[in-house]
This record gives sequence, structure tokens and C-alpha cells, in this order.
Amino acid sequence: MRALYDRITALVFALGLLIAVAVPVPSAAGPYEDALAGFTTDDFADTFDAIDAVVASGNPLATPVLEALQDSRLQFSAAEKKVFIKTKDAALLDAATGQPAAGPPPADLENVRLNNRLRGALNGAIGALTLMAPDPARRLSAAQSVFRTRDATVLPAVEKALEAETNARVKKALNEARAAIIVLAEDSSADDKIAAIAVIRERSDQESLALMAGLPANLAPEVRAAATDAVAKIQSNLAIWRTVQNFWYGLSLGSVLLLAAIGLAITFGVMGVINMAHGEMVMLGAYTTYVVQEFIRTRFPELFDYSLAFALPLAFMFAGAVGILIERTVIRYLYGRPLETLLATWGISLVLMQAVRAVFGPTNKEVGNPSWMSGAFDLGGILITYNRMWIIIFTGIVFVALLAMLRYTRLGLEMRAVTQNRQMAAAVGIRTARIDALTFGLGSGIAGIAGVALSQIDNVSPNLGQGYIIDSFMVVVFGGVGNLWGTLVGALTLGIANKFLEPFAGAVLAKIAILVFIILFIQKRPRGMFALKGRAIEA
Amino acid sequence: MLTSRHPLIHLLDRGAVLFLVLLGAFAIAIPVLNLLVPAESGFHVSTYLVSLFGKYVCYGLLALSIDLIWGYVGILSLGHGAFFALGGYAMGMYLMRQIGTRGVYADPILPDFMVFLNWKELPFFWYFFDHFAYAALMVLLVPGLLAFVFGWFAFRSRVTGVYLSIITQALTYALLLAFFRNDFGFGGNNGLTDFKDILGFNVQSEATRNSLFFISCLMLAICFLICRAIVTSKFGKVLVAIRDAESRTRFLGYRVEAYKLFVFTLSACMAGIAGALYVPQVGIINPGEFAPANSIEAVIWVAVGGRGTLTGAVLGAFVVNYAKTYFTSGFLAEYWLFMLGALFIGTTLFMPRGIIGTYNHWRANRAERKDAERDGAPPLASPSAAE
Amino acid sequence: MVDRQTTSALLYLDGISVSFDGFRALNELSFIVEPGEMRAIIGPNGAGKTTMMDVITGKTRPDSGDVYFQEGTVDLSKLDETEIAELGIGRKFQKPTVFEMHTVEDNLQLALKNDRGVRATLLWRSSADQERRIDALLDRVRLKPLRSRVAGSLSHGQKQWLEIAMLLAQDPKLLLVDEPVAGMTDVETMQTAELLKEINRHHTVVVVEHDMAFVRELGVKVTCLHEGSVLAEGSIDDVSTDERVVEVYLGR
Amino acid sequence: MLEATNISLHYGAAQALRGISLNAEVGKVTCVLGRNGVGKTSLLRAIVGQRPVSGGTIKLGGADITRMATVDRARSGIAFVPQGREIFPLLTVEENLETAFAPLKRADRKIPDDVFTLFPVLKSMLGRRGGDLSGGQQQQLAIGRALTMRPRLLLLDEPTEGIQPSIIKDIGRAISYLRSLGGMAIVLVEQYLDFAQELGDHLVVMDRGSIVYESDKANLDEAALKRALAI
Amino acid sequence: AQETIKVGVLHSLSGTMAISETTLKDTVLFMIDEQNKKGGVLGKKLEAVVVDPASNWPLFAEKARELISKEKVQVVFGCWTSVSRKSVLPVFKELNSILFYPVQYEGEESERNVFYTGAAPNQQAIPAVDYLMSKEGGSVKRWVLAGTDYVYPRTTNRILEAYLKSKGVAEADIMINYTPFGHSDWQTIVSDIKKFGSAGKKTAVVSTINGDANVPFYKELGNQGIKATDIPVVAFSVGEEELAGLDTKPLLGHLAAWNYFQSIKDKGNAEFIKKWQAFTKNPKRTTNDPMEATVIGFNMWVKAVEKAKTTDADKVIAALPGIEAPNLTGGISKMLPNHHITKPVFVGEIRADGQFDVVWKTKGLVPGDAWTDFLPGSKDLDADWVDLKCGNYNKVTKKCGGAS
Ligand SMILES: Nc1ncnc2c1ncn2[C@@H]1O[C@H](COP(=O)(O)OP(=O)(O)OP(=O)(O)O)[C@@H](O)[C@H]1O
Ligand SMILES: Nc1ncnc2c1ncn2[C@@H]1O[C@H](COP(=O)(O)OP(=O)(O)OP(=O)(O)O)[C@@H](O)[C@H]1O
Ligand SMILES: [Mg+2]
Ligand SMILES: [Mg+2]
Repeated sequence: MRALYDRITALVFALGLLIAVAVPVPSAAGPYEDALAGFTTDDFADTFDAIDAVVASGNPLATPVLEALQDSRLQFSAAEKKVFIKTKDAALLDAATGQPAAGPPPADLENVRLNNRLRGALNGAIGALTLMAPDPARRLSAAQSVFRTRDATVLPAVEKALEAETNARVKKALNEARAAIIVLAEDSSADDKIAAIAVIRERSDQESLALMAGLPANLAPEVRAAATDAVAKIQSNLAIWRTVQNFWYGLSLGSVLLLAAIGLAITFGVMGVINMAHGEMVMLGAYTTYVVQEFIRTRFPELFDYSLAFALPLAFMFAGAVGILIERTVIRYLYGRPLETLLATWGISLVLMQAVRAVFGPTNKEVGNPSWMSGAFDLGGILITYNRMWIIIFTGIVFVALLAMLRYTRLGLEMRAVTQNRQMAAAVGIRTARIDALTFGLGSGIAGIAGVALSQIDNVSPNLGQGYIIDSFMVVVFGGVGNLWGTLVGALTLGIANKFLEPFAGAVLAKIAILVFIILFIQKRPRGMFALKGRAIEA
Repeated sequence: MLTSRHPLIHLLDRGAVLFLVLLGAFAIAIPVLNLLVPAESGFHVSTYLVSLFGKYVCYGLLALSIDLIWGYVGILSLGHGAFFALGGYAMGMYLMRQIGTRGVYADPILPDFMVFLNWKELPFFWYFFDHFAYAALMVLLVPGLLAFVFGWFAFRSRVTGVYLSIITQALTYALLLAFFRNDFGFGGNNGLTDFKDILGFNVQSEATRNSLFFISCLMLAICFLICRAIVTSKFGKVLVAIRDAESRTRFLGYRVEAYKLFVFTLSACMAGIAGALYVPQVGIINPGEFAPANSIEAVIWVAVGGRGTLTGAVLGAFVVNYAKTYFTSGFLAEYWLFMLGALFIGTTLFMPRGIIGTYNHWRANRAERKDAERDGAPPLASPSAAE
Repeated sequence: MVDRQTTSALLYLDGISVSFDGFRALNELSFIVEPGEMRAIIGPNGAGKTTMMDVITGKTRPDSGDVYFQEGTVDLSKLDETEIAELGIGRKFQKPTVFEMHTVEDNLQLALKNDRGVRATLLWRSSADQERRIDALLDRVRLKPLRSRVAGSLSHGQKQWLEIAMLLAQDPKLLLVDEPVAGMTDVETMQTAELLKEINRHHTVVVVEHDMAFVRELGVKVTCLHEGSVLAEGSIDDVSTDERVVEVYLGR
Repeated sequence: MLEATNISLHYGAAQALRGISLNAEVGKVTCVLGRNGVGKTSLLRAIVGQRPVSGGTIKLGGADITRMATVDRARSGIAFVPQGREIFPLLTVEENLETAFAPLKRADRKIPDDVFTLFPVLKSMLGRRGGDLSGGQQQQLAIGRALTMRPRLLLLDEPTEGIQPSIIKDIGRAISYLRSLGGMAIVLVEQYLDFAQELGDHLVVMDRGSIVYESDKANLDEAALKRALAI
Repeated sequence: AQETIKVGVLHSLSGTMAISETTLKDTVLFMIDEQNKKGGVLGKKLEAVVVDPASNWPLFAEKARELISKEKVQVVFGCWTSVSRKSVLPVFKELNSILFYPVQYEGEESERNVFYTGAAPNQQAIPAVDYLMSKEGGSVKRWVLAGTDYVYPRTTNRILEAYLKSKGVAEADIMINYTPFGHSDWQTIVSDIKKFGSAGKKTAVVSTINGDANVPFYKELGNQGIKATDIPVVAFSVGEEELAGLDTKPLLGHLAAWNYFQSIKDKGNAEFIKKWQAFTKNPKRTTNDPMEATVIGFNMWVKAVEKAKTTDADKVIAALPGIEAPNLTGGISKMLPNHHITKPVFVGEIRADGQFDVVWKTKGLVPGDAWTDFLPGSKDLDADWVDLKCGNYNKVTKKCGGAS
């Protein structure tokens, strides 16, 4: 798939070059060739100048050269003072001519190195050059990078591109880029500026605010007024979005908390086992993801995007199996003595952590985001990252599935019966031992799949679980032990409260405030938010 | 049973006497073997061991304080480390102020970390800490007051069971985060360290170390006696009644909150003393002591030793910590968590009542069987503790 | 209904309603017990008898209505369980609740009328007088041979007896006894009736029972509750022939 | 149906049952009487398997079940209405009844109509949590739950305790009805003599862990019975 | 048995710090192995004594005492966090032994018994900021100082703040943010950074975020699309080892400042990496800066012992200043009288393969400065254990502070 794609692009590229070459090649030692020499010194300052010069040369080879540079495909030989373009299929072209390099490649071939400043300059340069590129996505990013650089020299190019543009989104971006240049330009008329401000005002995001903030002091009064007005508008718009954003962040934090806590809501909330090894089950899930990804990476790299789909059931089964093993060997002797389960599961958690450390080493393991979980998209004025979004959706699914399972299935009924009165459950013929093992296994398995999700946002190390255990207990208790809805609302409340506090209190104080809030809240409702009420509890 | 035997007999049953005698022997033998026996002798106890044992004794005292509320009133505090640490900080503040101009910046008033963070004057809560008496008072008062306020609200609102456990954990966790903050004025993550003198004696000197060790043992003995006195009195019976059937106790007219509050506060003060004695012996107090894991571990000492048996709590602290010291050195170092984990799991499975609890149970069973053989109408064994 | 200001009643309930999640357990219940009286309460399962006791002892707060004690001077709905117990209202629960980890003797010791303050219990010393009282109580409920047994190991009925003894040990002004003879043999039932009558000489008693033979033996005024309010009140003969009582309670 | 021979049971070192033998036949009600603490509940616990016996054998329909686990006994047809009801407090009434489906085949998983005919309250309270019911209602629920299991052997531990007279009558009728169905053996532990005498086909009186009097209803010596009870 | 020289290894093998410290334990074992292959020191074999202080600070003190007084080790290599060092300090002073401390730290300390082979702030933070302010580094005008809330970031940030202000950066152009240890939800902070960075001036983040918190931080950076070309992040605690847990593609171009990078082309380095990977039997095992510091420290100790012809602490301490040992980047580091060493400073950009590409380095080696010149309390202090025999000599009052 990939290879095919590469080949096609290479073909297109080569064709492009052919056309370029068909144009009369400028005589040797023109400005372009001089510029190329700048790439051969392995000095960032020279490279910087070279980029400018290449652009200024107007040579049709400039775009391929700069793009090669951007992708670390531009190579040079210091000894021969020559620059080469390495195509995507590893052929070597002479950058000066665009023809395949003659003779064997020089021995001292090295990449032209970049630093951030150069990357920035390159982006701008390529942006200007690609305003008319055939691919709309590239035109869009070109327009956006012009908006950011506000390079006045690009204005004619932008205007030309604007005329030719058909795609609405790109057109808007180009318009904004044009506006950005105009408001800053010394020589544009007040009317133009006001029109430009209106465009920017419409955009109404952080960057437009930055742009307005950077306006020069010597503005015509009417322009100044329009600018002030725009700033106010943008600010109020941003304020609204900020609230939405906090809410979203809170939801996302809450869903992480919920995911981490929901398994505990089973082992602790339903079964009454103070399960200190819960965090380690989460960790096992995360390591399962790691192992699955490693396997896929080495054997079937093309399946990488599906790795989580494989990891989920495996993590559930693996953590669940470990849970069942723990239940069968330890927990089952401890029913009715919840506090002793604390002691035993603490021991188990130490053993599991050290075991993972012994097998995988103490350092973090890399778990990659599949492509559909990387990056972000804009929704109105907020940025939504895919991984968070999927985690929220995933958490919702897990929650609903679990709730339905407990409510509507025979297994769920038997689970609840066994945990309420083990002896009597046996007396009505429920296989308590099996149900206990399954319940604990279920709780652990869910912790395991939580681990799969958490591996996408947190580090996968033996300590992973430790970071969540306290919060998980807080959530379960705050929501009300034994009530899944309580766990849901508890997690979301804590998440959202935290995110609304954080912007002005800071992360540490927000956390402290939340803890204090929990302490106070429990005074008001000593059995959590969704306390079970009535005689049934006291009995 | 509340029989009319002499109260002293009551207070000191065989186990308690044995415990006190052993503790006394320990308290005297260690300093003697350290100071008077030459280093070459096989009987010499190194200074390393003196401070190590001193630390254990402090942990023992912490365990005792937890057992008092957990074993007898059923309040499982997962945040007792907070009181321990607060006591420790109070002592640490005194020790910091004793450094005087010997700090690296040679500031006569400000501790190094304040100079370092460019503070100009001592925050008000550091006032008077240069007086030992004031610091000693604070060692009791700060944990005690916090426990009192916390308990006053929590017990009045009838927060019980895991809810209480978790909010104690929240308490210590919040304190952990707060003390980590450098702005808070207690040295942040680095905490308080590099102590020089205590009451004019060099904290590093052998004589001071031995004295501190001895005082720790003495405090442990005193607190042990206080706990014994409490649990053997009628007050103790009420506590157990509260543990087993809180609401029933209320219907009998006992003010459950008051009882809980009293022991909780007392227990916090004891934990504070333990922390205060701990700090000069280990030479550092840092927010890490507030970590919830520490508190949980302390609870585990009690469980290992035997919940509801005061001697067991102390023993548990010794055993677990000795195991930790032992396993973390040498070739076991990489695997010690396996050992410790196995110890915890093993204890719950094979000695569910903890060491002393299992022993007591075994003895009671034996006695009962003997009785049964004698007269056929035996008193029945107690059912296992209801949690 | 008498006004609470002028009442001479020891216990005065007026218009009490309690509901749980929309279910009305008590419905405008009004009820008066005079000092020194013994009152038997009957009524179908779920009529609200236990709930009424919960209201009196502070376990459940009424949604509306007044609960007064001692000639209308004390508003029980403002007090908590402890304070109510301190006023002298003792209770035996329907499901026997004793301190399972304590011995039978200690259970009584804890129940004995004494100062219940923290300091008092810390400094408390057993006295010969109290020992004697405990002995007498144990004799009375025939648990003497079991005095040093752990209460948790008693049989259901034995716990029932122990709880009655604990109630007596408290020496309360008002005794609320919820189903004392459940699970007792007929002979024991009669003995319990005797016991209650004797207690009634110095105390006010409210007893809930389903055992009609027992109620008859008590020979006191009977109140029949139904669906949270009083259905009938009067002598046992009157009540037990009341058509509605037969309908909902006694059955044909 | 049930043949318990010479069973003993210990709590720790104390002996609660001393060589008790008890038979229960299909279509008959075997009534166990005795004062508090004589071991009636212990006997039932031994039969359902909640406590291991220290001697003797228990057979159900000819098969030895002495060492069988509680679950398996329940699955082979023993239903138990314990003293103190032991319903599942947080499950609704309906769910409480449904728990008893465990030993049944999928096709049989239905609450028998009998249950609601015998105890109409349960029908009106299907959605309430078991723990919220009043004592008497819980008792009815516990019996209903046992019936849902469609057992071969039904054990009832003081089912009249705390029940209003009319329902006691109902329960009595229910027991007679079940007896008349002829499919099950019933063991009834009772203190309430009239009730026991009325229902019991076979009466057994216990004292201190042993059987002190035993008789069929037909040739019952009432005086001897009362004497045995009054010890 | 033949007499050996015992070497203590005091690094956490469990608990939160195991993730960083375990490697250092292996490094010391590796160095001892190498040294023994060369015949040991003073004709005796070296023997490692490993203990696990379990990321528990009081336990560090206890274990230090155990190593010195019970195991009788001659030198200890250990500690990572400042607090662990502070915790063992009194022990080393009291029992007069030697500690080699291999991690970059906040400075403000110089003790007779401790040798600091990691970077002081002037060997890491300040050069890194200098680079970012330069035209090459992007002429950064606006700064986010983000750190975990503990002493190292606090101090570093205070020094940087003072330094930036001395360079004319306005108060409003500096944003300081602290997070708790192990912070894992970075959404708000990353978006704040983004906001702060879009004010029209070139912005950079100086990260002193510690340990485990880094992975979620970088993941969030990547996902929110903050590119190094927009807002570069320069980190002082993120090395090859930390990157091993990350997909580095989205992080291309973000920076780290260290005194060593695995990718640095040098013969000594290449050889070291080869042997190290053979020793650990892991051909992918990375190396990092604190490892290099451990190696330098170890070699300096060996040289000092050979020079003093004894392992006696006093003599070795006296011999150490002036000792030179090659570092792994082609230079020769030297132990200074203030017990810090000279080091080169590199700024590297993250590459797609999880390694760093050096984009800038100091001209020569930078001598470690125990007391920073940018804080009022420490400007006047000087450390010199050779002539002044003092770790905190006040140049103004001409007195040695403290009693030590
Ligand atoms: N906490 C509660 N939550 C919900 N319902 C309750 C609660 N307490 C009592 N009820 C309901 O109130 C009604 C009255 O209960 P109560 O226990 O007072 O009856 P009772 O008269 O004592 O019956 P019994 O004779 O069976 O003991 C019952 O229907 C019961 O289900
Ligand atoms: N869990 C236990 N541990 C110790 N002894 C027990 C236990 N349960 C019951 N016993 C004792 O065993 C004896 C028989 O008890 P059991 O419960 O069988 O009596 P019962 O005949 O059912 O009495 P009741 O009519 O009061 O229910 C009693 O003396 C009781 O004290
Ligand atoms: Mg009732
Ligand atoms: Mg019974």
C-alpha cells in the first residue's frame, strides 16, 4: 500500500522534474547554484541564507530542493561541494541540475541538518511556494503558514492564489492570510485595513488575538477603533470557548478517572475487596498493549493501526485471568474480612510491580498512538485531540456495557446476590466460588482494558497503576460505594471541578482543593454522592 | 470481663508484663552494648544498629497508635502517617532553628531553604520554634488539633467504614501535596534536614543517639501503658462495643462521637510523638512521609502483628521493618518486593489474626479444649472478629 | 387529640408521617402513652410498628408531626439517639442486637445505668452493688451459666433474652419492646409476659407482638396499627373482634 | 427423602448436636421442636451443609450427601428458609426470587404462580428492595424464594417468627398445600406448639443437642410432649 | 579470599525512582567489571555492594549508614534526587566517606564529602537559554518555565528568571508553572502554553518537568500539535532513556540540554556504547547523561585512589581536585576545587529515532559553579576545598559559613 503510494509520488515528482528540466536550464553559476553551495558547509547560518537565496533565485528546482530539505532528503558532499536530492525511493539527483547524479555517490554524503529556526524559515518559504500547489491540503497549510509569518513579500502571490482558488476553506485561509499581511503593512489604506480587521475578527481565535495585539501604535483613529472593537469581540468569543474547553477537558479527565475506577467499582464497590492491586491490573493491561504492539510492529507493521483492537480483548483476558488467579489463590479465603484483603492485595501489588520490573525493566515502554488516535481537530473554538475523544467514547461504552451486564444478565444478578450474602447464595444453589472468581476477574479485566486506554495518554511503566489507585478509590467512595452511577457522576464531577479550578489555582492547588472538597462533601453525605439509602443498608 | 480484680493486675496481664520487660531490657542493653562494649567485641552493637532500632521503636509507636483506633474502635485510618509527619515536622522545625548560623548561608534566623528561595523573614508559623518546650508542645498540639477538628466533623457526621478511611487518605494526600509546594514554607520536597543540635547536644554523637533510642523506648512503654489502661477499662469495652455495633451503642446512651474523638485525638498525639522522635534519629523529614502508601504500610504492620493486640502492633512494626532492612541489602536487593509481598500475602492466608493474634487464639483454643475435657460444658470460642 | 401543652402523657405522638422513597410507612399516626401504662401494639407486617419505634428513639426523623416526651416537655424529634436514650427510653430491637464480641456479662455491664461520659467510663470501677444487679438480671433471664460466653455464639433465642436483660439493666422510664417472644416456646412466652407485667409496676412499657396469646396474657390496652395509622384501640377483646382487625390482621 | 443418621456437630470445642437421627418423608411434614439453644438451627445447618458435621451420615433420596458442598445440596433439591430470613437486602423482591433459578434448567426459570397466590404482598412489592421490607414481609419472601427452587426437601427454620396471625395461618395453609402436592419432604423447626401440632405429621423434640421425644401425629402423647418441651 | 575494595551502590531499584536509577546501578557494576578486568585498583579487585533504598528518603540515610559502617565500603556512587542527597549528607559527613553524585541538580551546595559530577545550573540551564535567545536558537522573546514542584525546578527557574530579567526580558513575558509529581493530565497546561505562545513573540518552554510526568506531557504536546518550530521545548530532565518510552515523531525538533548525548560522534563514546551494550546483553540499550557522569566520577575516583595510593577517605578527598578524566564526548573533564567538574554543554534536538541531534555546543568545557551568580544569597559565596577548605566561603565577609 505504502510502497505503491510512494512509487506514485516518486513518479509524479520525477515528471515534475522533467518538466522543470525542460525549461531552459539557467547557465551554470547562476544565483541558484551559488545558493546551493550554502548547503555544503554544515553550518546553520549558511543553510539559512541558502534557503533565502534558493527562493529568491526563482529557479523551478527550488520547491523540490526545499521539500527534500524539509524531509531530511537533501544531502551534500563537503569534499565535492555538491548537493543532492535523495528521492523517496532512494535515487540520487543532482540538485543543481535535477538530473540523476552521475557516477557513484560521494563517500562523505551527509544530510543537510536542520534546526528549528531553519524549519520555520523553510515552512514559510515552502508556504509561499506552494500557495498554488495542486493538493488543496497543501494549499491550506501554505495559507496558514503565511498567516503566521505575515511576510509582506508574499502578498502578490497570495492575491494571485486567491483569484485562482476554488476551494472554500482554502479561500478563507488565504483571505485571512491576506488580511494579516494588510493590517500590518505600512502602506495599505485605512479602508483596506478595516476590511482586513473584519476578516480577522471573524476568525476570532487565539492567533487572531495575537495578531491584533501586535498591531503597530501609529494607526489611523478609525482603524484603531475597529481594532479595539475586534479585540473585544475576539476576547469575548474566546472566553466562551474557554469555558467549553474547560468543560471538555474536565469531561476527558473525568472519563480517565472513571475508566480507572470502574473496575474498582466492581472489585471494591460490589465485592467489598479493598483491592490495592487494582492499579497493577491497569498496568498489566497497558503492558499487554505494549506487547501486542511490539509483536505487530515486528511482524505485521501494516496492522499497526488495529493494534488496539487486538490489545483490548487480550488485555481483558490477561488481566481478568490474573484476577481470577488472585481470587482463587488468595482473596477467596478472605471474604467477610475486607480489611485483610487490603493487606493481601497490597502484597500482591508489590509482587506484580516487581515482577513487571523484572521482566520488562524499570523504564518506560513505548506504546504508540495509532493514526486515528493521533492529532487533533478544531471544533468551533476548541481543539479536540483524537485520543481524548476516543477515550471518552470508549469509557462510555464500557460503562454502559457493564451496567447492562450487572442489571440484566443472570451473571450480574448472581454476582450481586453472592456479594450480598454468600452463604445464602450457596443455599439457593448459586455456585458462589465460580461467581466470585468471575466477578473479580471481570473487575480486573475491566481494569485491564482501562490500561489499554491509559497507555495512550500516560507512560507505560511499572508504576503506572500507583498513579491511579488513590484517585480511583476517591472516585468510588465519593460517588458512593456499590453504585455504578455514583462512580460515573463522581468521576465526571471530580474531573470537571478539577479542570475549572486548574486555570486559576494551578494544578497542585486544584488537586488539594478537590481533596478538601471530598473530605467536606463526605461530611455532608457520609455515604457518598449516590448513597444507597434505607433499611436495606443498615441490615 | 470486668471483674473486681485489682486494676493493676488487669492492666498488666502476662503478655503486657513480658512486653514491658523485654522492651526495658532492649532499651538498656542496646546503649550498653553500643557505648561500653569495645567495637572489636562480638557483642558490640554498632551505632548504625542503634539508630536503626531507634527508628523501629518509633514505627512501633506509630503502629501502636493505629492499633488503638483500628483494633479497638474499628476506625481504619489510612492517613495516620499525616500525624506522624506533622509531629516530625514540628520537631524538624525546632532542629532547623537550632542550626542557627551554621547553615550554608549562615543566616542567623532563616533556614537555608528560605534564604535560597529569597525569603526575607521568617513566616509566622516558624516563630518560637527555637524553644524546645514550644516545639514539644506543638508535637502534641498540631497532630492532636488536626485530628480533633477532622474527627469532630467526621464523627459527628457519622462518617464510618471505608468512607472514613478514604477521607483520612485524602487528608494525608492533600497534606502531601501542600508540603511538596515550596511556597508552603516547609522546605518543599527536600524537607528539613542537616540537623546539628538537639537541646544543645550534637544529634550525630553516639551519646545523643543512644539517649534518643532510650527515650523512644521509654515513650513507647508509656504510650503502651496508656493504651493498656484505656483498653482494659470500661471505656475500652465501650470502644469495642462501638466497633461491633455502633448504632446499638448509641441506643444505650453512649455518646459515640465523643468516644471516637477522644481516642482518635489521643492516637494522633501518639503518632505525633513517634514522628518527633523519628526525625532526629533518621536526620530528615520530608513530605514523602505524608505519602498514602506510608500510612497503608503502617496499617499493614498492625495487621501483621495482630490487630487488636497492642503488643502485636509493635511486634508487627519491628518484623516488617526488619524484613525490609534485611531484604533491601545484598543479593536480595532486586527481589525484596517479592519477599515483602509474599510476607503480606502469607500472613493473611496463614495467620489471619496476625502473629500475636494467632498465638492468642491458639492458646485460647487449647485452654478451651482442656476445659472441655474437664467438664464437658465449655465456654465457646469467640467467633472471628466482625469487621 | 389532647393538646401537647396540657397533656399528661409520657409519650405523645401527633400526626407523624414518614415515607421512604415515596412509600408511606407512617401516615398521620397519633398515639399517646400515659405514665405507668403498658401498651400492646399489634398490626400486620409492615404496618409501621417498628418504624414508629424508630421515630421515637431518634433513628428515623419524621417528615411531619410531633413527638413529645414527659408531659410534652421534651421534643424528641430534635434529639439524637444518644440524647433520647439518656432521657430514659430504652429499646429492644426486633432483630436481636447485642455486642457480639463481648461476653454476656460485659453486655450487661455496658447496659447498666451509669454515667456514660468519656471520663466516667475511663475511671470506672466495678462495685459490689452492680455485680449483684448483674447476677440478679442473669438469673432472671436464665443466662447465668453462659455469663462468660461471647454473645456472638449465643443462639437466636438466647440473644433475645440477653437483649431483654440489657433493656432491664438500663432501667429506663419507658421501655420499647419489639417482638420479645418471637422464637420462644409457649412456656417462655408466659414467663416473659410475667416479667413485663412486673416491670410495668415501676416503668412504662410499649410492647409490639404478633403472639395473641401473649397479648391476651398481658391484659392491657391494645392498639392495632394498619398502613401507618391507628386502626383500632381498646381492650384485647374489643380489638380482636373488630371486623377490620380480623380482616387485615387476624385472618379467618 | 432425607435420612440423617447419628449426626454430631461442633462449634469449636462445644458440641451442639449429639448423635441425632432424623428422617423426613415425601408428602410429610416433620416438625422439630425445642427450647432456645437446643440445636434446632444447628441441625438444619448440618443438613444444608453450612456447617460440617463431625460424625454421622446424611442421605438425600438415598444418595449420600454428607460431604457435599452447600451449593450442590441446593442443586440436588434442598431449599432452606433460614432463621432471620437472610434475604438479599439490595436486590429487589423480584430479583430475590430470581436468585433461586440457579439450580433450575433454563426452561423452568419462572416464578411459580403458587408463590403469589400464597403471598399476594410479594406481587405488589416486586420492585422494592428486599432489605426495605418489614420483618414479616421478608419472611414471606424467604419462603417464596425457597419455593421458586422447586425443591425435594424444604427446610423451614421458625417461619412463623414475627409474622402476623393471618399470615401464620396462610403459611400453615401453604405448608399443607405443599404437602398435599406430594412432591416434597418438609422439615419444620418451630417453637409455636399449636402450629406444629396442627401441621406436623411427625414430631421431634430436641434438648441439648439430642432428641428427647419423638412420635407420629397419630399416636402423640401430648403430656409427654409438653414434658419434653418444658425440661 | 583475596582482599577487595568495596564500592557502595546507592540507587533505588524499586519505587518511583527505579525508572531512572536502575540504569545507574548497572553502570557502576559495569565500570567495576571493566576496572577489574584491568586488574582492579591498587592491585585489589573491586567489589560492588548494592542496596535498594526504594525511593524512600529516610531509607537512603539508613542504607548509606549501612554501606559505610556495616559494609565498610570505601566510596559510594549513588542518589538521584536532591532530597536523597540531602538525606545522606549528614551520614557521609559524620562517618567521613565519599559520595559521587551523578545527576544534574540545582547547585547551591558544596560539601567536602561529596563530588558532583552532574551539571550545575550554569552547565545546563543557562547555556540552553543562551542558545534559545540567540538568532540560531530562534531569538526567543517569551518564556514558559514549566516544572515539577520541587527544589530543582524551583531553583533553576529562579535562577533563569533572574538571568532572563538581567537580559531584559519583561516580567509579562515569563510564565512560570508548577505541577505535582507524576502529573498526568496536561490538557490545560499545554493549552495555556499554546495561548501564551500565540502573543506574537517567539516563545519557548523551558521544562524542568521530572520523570514520569514527561511522557504524558510530550504526548499532549504532540496531540495538540505544538511543533518545535512554533514553540520549542527545551528540557533538562529528558534524555535518551525517557524518550525510549515515547513515539518521538511528533516531537521532532524539541530540545534538550545535556553534557552528553548518546548520538555524539566520538571514538570513546562509540567504544563505551559497544561495551555497555555487550555488558547488558541488550544491543538497543541506550546511554544517557547521568551515566556519563557516573563513568567520569568512577574514573576520577580510580585515578585519585591510585594517586593517593590508598582508599582512605581523607587522602582521596585531598587527591581528587585537579584529577582529570576523559569524558565521552572527546574532552577531558577536571575535578575542580569546589568538587564540581568541567563539562561541555550540548543542546540537542529530538530526532525521529529517539536520539538527539546536537545543534549547538559550548566552545570549551564549562566549569561547574556551586553557587550561582544570579541569586542574591549565593552570589557572594564561593566553594574551594583546596585552599579555603570551605564549601560556602563568603567573599564579602571573608568568612566560611556554617560550622563544617
Ligand atoms: N428504611 C426504609 N426504607 C424503605 N422502606 C422502609 C424502610 N423502613 C421501613 N420501610 C417500610 O415501611 C413499612 C413499615 O415497616 P415496619 O418495619 O415499621 O413494619 P412493622 O409494623 O414493624 O412490621 P413487622 O411486624 O413485620 O415487623 C414496611 O412496608 C417497610 O417496607
Ligand atoms: N456460631 C456459633 N458459635 C458457637 N456456638 C454456637 C454458634 N451458633 C450456635 N451456637 C451454640 O450452639 C447451641 C445450639 O444453637 P442453635 O442455634 O442450633 O439453637 P436453636 O435450637 O436454633 O435455638 P433458638 O431457638 O434460640 O434458635 C447453642 O448453645 C448456641 O449457643
Ligand atoms: Mg417490626
Ligand atoms: Mg434457631
